[in-house]
Amino acid sequence: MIGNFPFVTVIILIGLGIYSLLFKKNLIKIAIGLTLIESGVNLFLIALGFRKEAVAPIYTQAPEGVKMVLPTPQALCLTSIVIGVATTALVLSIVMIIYQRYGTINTDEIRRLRG
Amino acid sequence: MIGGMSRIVRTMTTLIFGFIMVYGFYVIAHGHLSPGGGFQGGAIVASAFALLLVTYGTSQIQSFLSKDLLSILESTGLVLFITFAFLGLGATFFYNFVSNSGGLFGTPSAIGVNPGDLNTGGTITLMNMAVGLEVLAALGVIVLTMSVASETIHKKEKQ
Amino acid sequence: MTLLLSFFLITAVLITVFILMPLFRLISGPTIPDRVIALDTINTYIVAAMILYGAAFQEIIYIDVAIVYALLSYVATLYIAKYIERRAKDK
Amino acid sequence: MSPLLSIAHIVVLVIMIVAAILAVVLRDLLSSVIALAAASLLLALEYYLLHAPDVAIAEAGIGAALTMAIYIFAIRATKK
Amino acid sequence: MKKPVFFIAFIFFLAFMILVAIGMRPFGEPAISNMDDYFIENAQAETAANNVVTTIVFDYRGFDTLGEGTVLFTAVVGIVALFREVAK
Amino acid sequence: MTILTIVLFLFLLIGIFFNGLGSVGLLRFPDVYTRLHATTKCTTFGSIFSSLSVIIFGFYFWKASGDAKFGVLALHTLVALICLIVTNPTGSHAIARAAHRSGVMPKRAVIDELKEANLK
Amino acid sequence: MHIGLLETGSGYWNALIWVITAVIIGIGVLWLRNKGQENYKKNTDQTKPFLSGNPEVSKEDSHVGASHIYWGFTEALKKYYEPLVKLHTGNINDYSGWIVLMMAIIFIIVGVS
Amino acid sequence: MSSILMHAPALVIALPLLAAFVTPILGRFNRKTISWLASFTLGLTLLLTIFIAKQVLTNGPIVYVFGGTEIGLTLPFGYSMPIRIIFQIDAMGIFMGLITAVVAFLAAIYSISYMEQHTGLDKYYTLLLLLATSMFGMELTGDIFNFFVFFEIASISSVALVAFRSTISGEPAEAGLKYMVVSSISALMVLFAIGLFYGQYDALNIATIASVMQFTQLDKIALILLVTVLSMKAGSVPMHMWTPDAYSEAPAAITMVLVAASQASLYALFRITFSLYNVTLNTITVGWIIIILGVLSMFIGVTMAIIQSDIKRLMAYHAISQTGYMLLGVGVGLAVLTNPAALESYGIKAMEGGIFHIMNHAMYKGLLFLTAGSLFYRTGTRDLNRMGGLAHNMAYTATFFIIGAAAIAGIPPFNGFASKLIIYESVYQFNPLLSIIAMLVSILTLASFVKVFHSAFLGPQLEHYKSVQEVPKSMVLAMATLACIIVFFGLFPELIVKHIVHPAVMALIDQARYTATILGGI
Amino acid sequence: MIPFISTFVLSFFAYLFLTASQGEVLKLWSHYEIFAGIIIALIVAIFASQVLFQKRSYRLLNPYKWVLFLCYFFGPFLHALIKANIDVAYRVITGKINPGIVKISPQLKSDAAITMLANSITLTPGTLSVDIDEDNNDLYIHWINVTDLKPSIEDICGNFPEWVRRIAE
Repeated sequence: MIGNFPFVTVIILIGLGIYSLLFKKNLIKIAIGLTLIESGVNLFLIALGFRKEAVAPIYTQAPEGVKMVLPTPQALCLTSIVIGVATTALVLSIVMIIYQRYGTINTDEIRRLRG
Repeated sequence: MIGGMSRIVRTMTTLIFGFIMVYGFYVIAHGHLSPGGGFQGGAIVASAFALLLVTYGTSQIQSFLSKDLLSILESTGLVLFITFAFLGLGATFFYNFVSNSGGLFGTPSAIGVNPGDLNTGGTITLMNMAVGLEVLAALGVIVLTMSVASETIHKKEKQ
Repeated sequence: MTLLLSFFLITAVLITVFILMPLFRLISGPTIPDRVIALDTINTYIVAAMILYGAAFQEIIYIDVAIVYALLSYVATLYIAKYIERRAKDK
Repeated sequence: MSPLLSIAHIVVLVIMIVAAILAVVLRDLLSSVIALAAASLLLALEYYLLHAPDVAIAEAGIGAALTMAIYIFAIRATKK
Repeated sequence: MKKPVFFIAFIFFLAFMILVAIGMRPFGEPAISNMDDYFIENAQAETAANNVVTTIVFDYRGFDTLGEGTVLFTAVVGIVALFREVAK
Repeated sequence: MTILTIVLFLFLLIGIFFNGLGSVGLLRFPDVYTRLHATTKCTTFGSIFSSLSVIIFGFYFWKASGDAKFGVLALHTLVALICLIVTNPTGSHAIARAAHRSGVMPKRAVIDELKEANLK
Repeated sequence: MHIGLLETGSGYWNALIWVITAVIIGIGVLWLRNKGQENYKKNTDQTKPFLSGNPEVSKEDSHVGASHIYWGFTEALKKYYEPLVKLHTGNINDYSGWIVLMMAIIFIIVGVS
Repeated sequence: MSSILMHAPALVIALPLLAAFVTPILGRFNRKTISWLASFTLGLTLLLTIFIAKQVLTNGPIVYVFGGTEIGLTLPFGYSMPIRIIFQIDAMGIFMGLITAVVAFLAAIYSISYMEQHTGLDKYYTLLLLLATSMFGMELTGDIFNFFVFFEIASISSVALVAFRSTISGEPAEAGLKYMVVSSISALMVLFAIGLFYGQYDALNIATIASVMQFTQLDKIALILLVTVLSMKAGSVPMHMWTPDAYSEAPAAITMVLVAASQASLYALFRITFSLYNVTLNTITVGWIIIILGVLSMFIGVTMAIIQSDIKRLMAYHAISQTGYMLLGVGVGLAVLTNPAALESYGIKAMEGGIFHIMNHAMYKGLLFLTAGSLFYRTGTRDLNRMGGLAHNMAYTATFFIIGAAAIAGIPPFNGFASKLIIYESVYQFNPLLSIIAMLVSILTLASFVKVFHSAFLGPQLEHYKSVQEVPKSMVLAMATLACIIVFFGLFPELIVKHIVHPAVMALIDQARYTATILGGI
Repeated sequence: MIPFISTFVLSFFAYLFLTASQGEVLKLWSHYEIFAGIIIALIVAIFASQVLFQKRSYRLLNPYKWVLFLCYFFGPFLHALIKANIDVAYRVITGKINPGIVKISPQLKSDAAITMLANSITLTPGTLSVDIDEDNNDLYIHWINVTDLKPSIEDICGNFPEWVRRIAE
């Protein structure tokens, strides 16, 4: 019934993020685009690890005799989430600095470095 | 975020702040048993700091939390973490030398579904704590620094 | 017991479907406070749904996630509220 | 996987997509950040439904509170 | 002038990403799971911890976690360095 | 067993009803404050009942089977519920205050004393 | 002589021999130079440059600035340079746009083949 | 072999990391010691790298398992795949590691004087150490997710370093933002590709994935994503626009390390195409894509460089142009990979040229950036229009500049000539046109450096630069070391090619050996 | 010292509440759990004691008041909550509203009391606390069905202030 819908969602999220990066002129929108791509990729990893009729790979008080979902993508995703927040924080800090120096966060006006 | 919020919010924050911290440390300590671990617990405690920041404002927060302390804690956490990794050098870097050794954290865990004991997991438990310390301090420093900077830039802009 | 678990599951799925209604408010919301309310409502639903899913899956440890949610959504709400308040003050 | 759970998956994913679209298209930055937070919340619920509670806690703690906070700091600093 | 070009490129990009969603194995049915089955079966005996995810994060792939902590540390150092004059 | 089933069923029904009602109110009411009325009260109330059913379920089976995991289920649900009850009204208050200060006035209001009051 | 002998696919290259040759040629050049006239008188007009009778430009003025070097080259290739410089907009959207564009192009190439 | 040195692969990562973690604490008490600590740690790392290189080049690849019960154990009993993170160091990896170690060490030495006046020095050195560590990680690792983590550390730390001078003006922050956005996209695409591999083969180890690679549709997409983003990070046209921004705004010592960092991405590109896919991919198509990217980079890079007036921006465009040579050389090798006769007659030579050029480029471009930094240190400007006559005051810098410029332009006794000659001759057999373009680019390179030399060093002594002096000793030391390396490589290229470059090329080409190192047997 | 110890004890109990499952101590906790609880409570006490007791008021530490609070919660409060929801249900379905913002002066002094009252008001029929006057603790309340332009306290929140005063003052 559900088919590959989670993977389609992943693609839509990544596409939205890329769209935001390509066509939005506000730097904070660009940061939002990065966050969306990152969410999409994380969801992709977790969706890869899902197994039907299975529970989380934690033995503490789990139901007996059930399969478990694949644990590796969850570990990877944890790493990726923390990396994502670090990236977002750094991007937004630089945006703040740029606003302080340039007085704008429009990408069309932030191009002193060109040519 | 210079000023604070209303009195109701402030009172509620004082009540809930301690509980969030307890919960964060609970998540850190039970990382090897229940969902969670160093990162998640650290993030929760850092959220508690963020809560304090938003209700009391940057000026008052200085009396509760200092950025210097947090940045020292951050380095300490990472140094501890890498030290646990170094201690495994008898075999290899990152070797879990404590687990199944019978020491404080070396009790073997029961196989299969079980309620779990706190004193299992070997270096996993220790590393959870180290990483938790690092993450809570790191995210706390991020939030504090960015709030102060945001306020400063905003004020300069208004002048 | 399986009957009870299926009750929990049905309730949880229904509450999940209810999230569609705040979503409309999130889309249309004329003012920002409306959107914040929608976010808050989504939060409450998610916490309720998480508790019920946890019970339905027979996984006790899943409830921890709901607690984290209930606690931390408050922080997000406060940040938005404070920002709205201060933005009005600056004008 | 029971059909009920499939419905839950689909609903959560669809809402998440709509919230993400809102985050991109809304003009007001604060609204778009709110939509982003909603998308993040639903993402965590989806992790939960995919039996990844570890990741759900991390996403809740980081996505709901801290990302929100730093976005608001940035918006506040860069407001015209 | 460049915008339409990029838009067409973006459409193409989406098109081939959609191929991923179509070409991926069915959702919820991993074809091969050797590595993860090893983790699920042996994690408790080898490291004495109940949470397999934590076991992977801190033991089997502990080095990644060191890198992850380092990323956070790097970001913090970077942010503090960026705001070193502003925040005073 | 049957009584338990009926009680839980009723509780869940109440939970669903009020949770749904909150959303309907959110859609139907005309302004921010009335919407807050609907969402805060109804969703909190609905969540209390749906969680209460889980708590009763947990305690009952703890008693019946002696398995500690049901007790843990009940206790943790209780904690989540308390958090929800404590934070929801405060959050609503914060939103309402922010909305009023940002100039969103109640629609069709017969009286607005806050507008005249000069608070810091 | 194996030291310094580099095989380059279809030939050989030896830097040492090159250096030795260069040194020998240099010595030869020096020798030639030393054979020249040495009876210039210092501080007279004999040592001054002769610019078709025009007065000598002062040293500060004779320095050509960086943007004037290869002026003719850039002027001649103006048609090449103008669009090229225009492409370097310095806009972040374009930066990411180029990446996506290249992904699309490479996808088409790899997909077709 | 003493026991602690058996852990050298781990120590290469762990020691600089430990130093980086300690630096913020130490920086509170004593501001002077941190620069020495960083230099010392990086020097130690250099020694360790040389030790590992000796091991690898004499005894074959080293495998280090993190967290295993013993170092060499790779496969758990009854399973045919490695489950832990593995460092797999072969000749190619350690070749890049040597470059990184030398460059990072010299950057630390150079920074001692160069950064003295700046605030936030402890952060600077922490970030430098982290950047060096992450490059080592990218080059030595045998695990693809581990590669992603180090890739991300490299991005974040280099962004923070590029934006380090943003307290003075806004441009560094702008450059940092652009760099950050593109590197975040690339990192996320790498992660997506990792997901694609993981979803199909349930493995994260490069050798394991390579041994089961089937080149399905998804692998093709992963290949596209990886090739695009990694060549972008290496700075190839037309995705090169971040390069001049970031290189020109970073502090000079950091620019040198950034060059090495983008070469680490280049290495990853080669590793992906050769070790991961190898002959399963359509080598001719992908080879030609890389060749075309290389030719475009060479040509557009150098033509854009000629018209620049900012000295570091000019050099940054040259960095793009020189990256083109490497892509060209290795791309030719990839294009003829399935044709043993051609591979034997000129393919391997072309790759040797390309890979030897990586090392040469790191050295002479590092030297050139350091001289540019010295000029900036004394004159306070990067604008060539305002410079002039500096050879009168800065004789050492001028000499080193001549050496670097001659090397980059391919003037005979220096190292650039040796690698370029190999590329010309072997590529000529593949396609004469490419070789001719490469020679033309070399001529244009010489032309643009004549311009720099003329406008910065020649001419009369300008009035406002009368009091300019030679740069401090540590900066001279760093530059002199690089100049000596360049001259040595130029005089004895065959030593390097035979003992370091050729094994590296063979390690790249021979995929079976790479997988056999992990999985045992062939 | 009192703040530290009381925060420690409170955190310790919170931790015990979270970790109760099975073990040696009272069949609910294991020894290690208790040990970890003590350490965690110490850490939390260091951080949170200044926050929790910054006003130096220790009235709420009285167990009698807690019992009173539970009585209040399950007595009048729950009753009002149910009434409130039926009221809201009625208004949602019919759409009959007559809103306005009114002011009441409950004359409460302590922070805890006013907080409790405000939250109770928010969850009880037809009322929502919008703002608070920081000087004299006057509450501004959004009333969904205004029947009286100058309402007394009983109109808004019944006998809640009495209860709250008994519990928290």
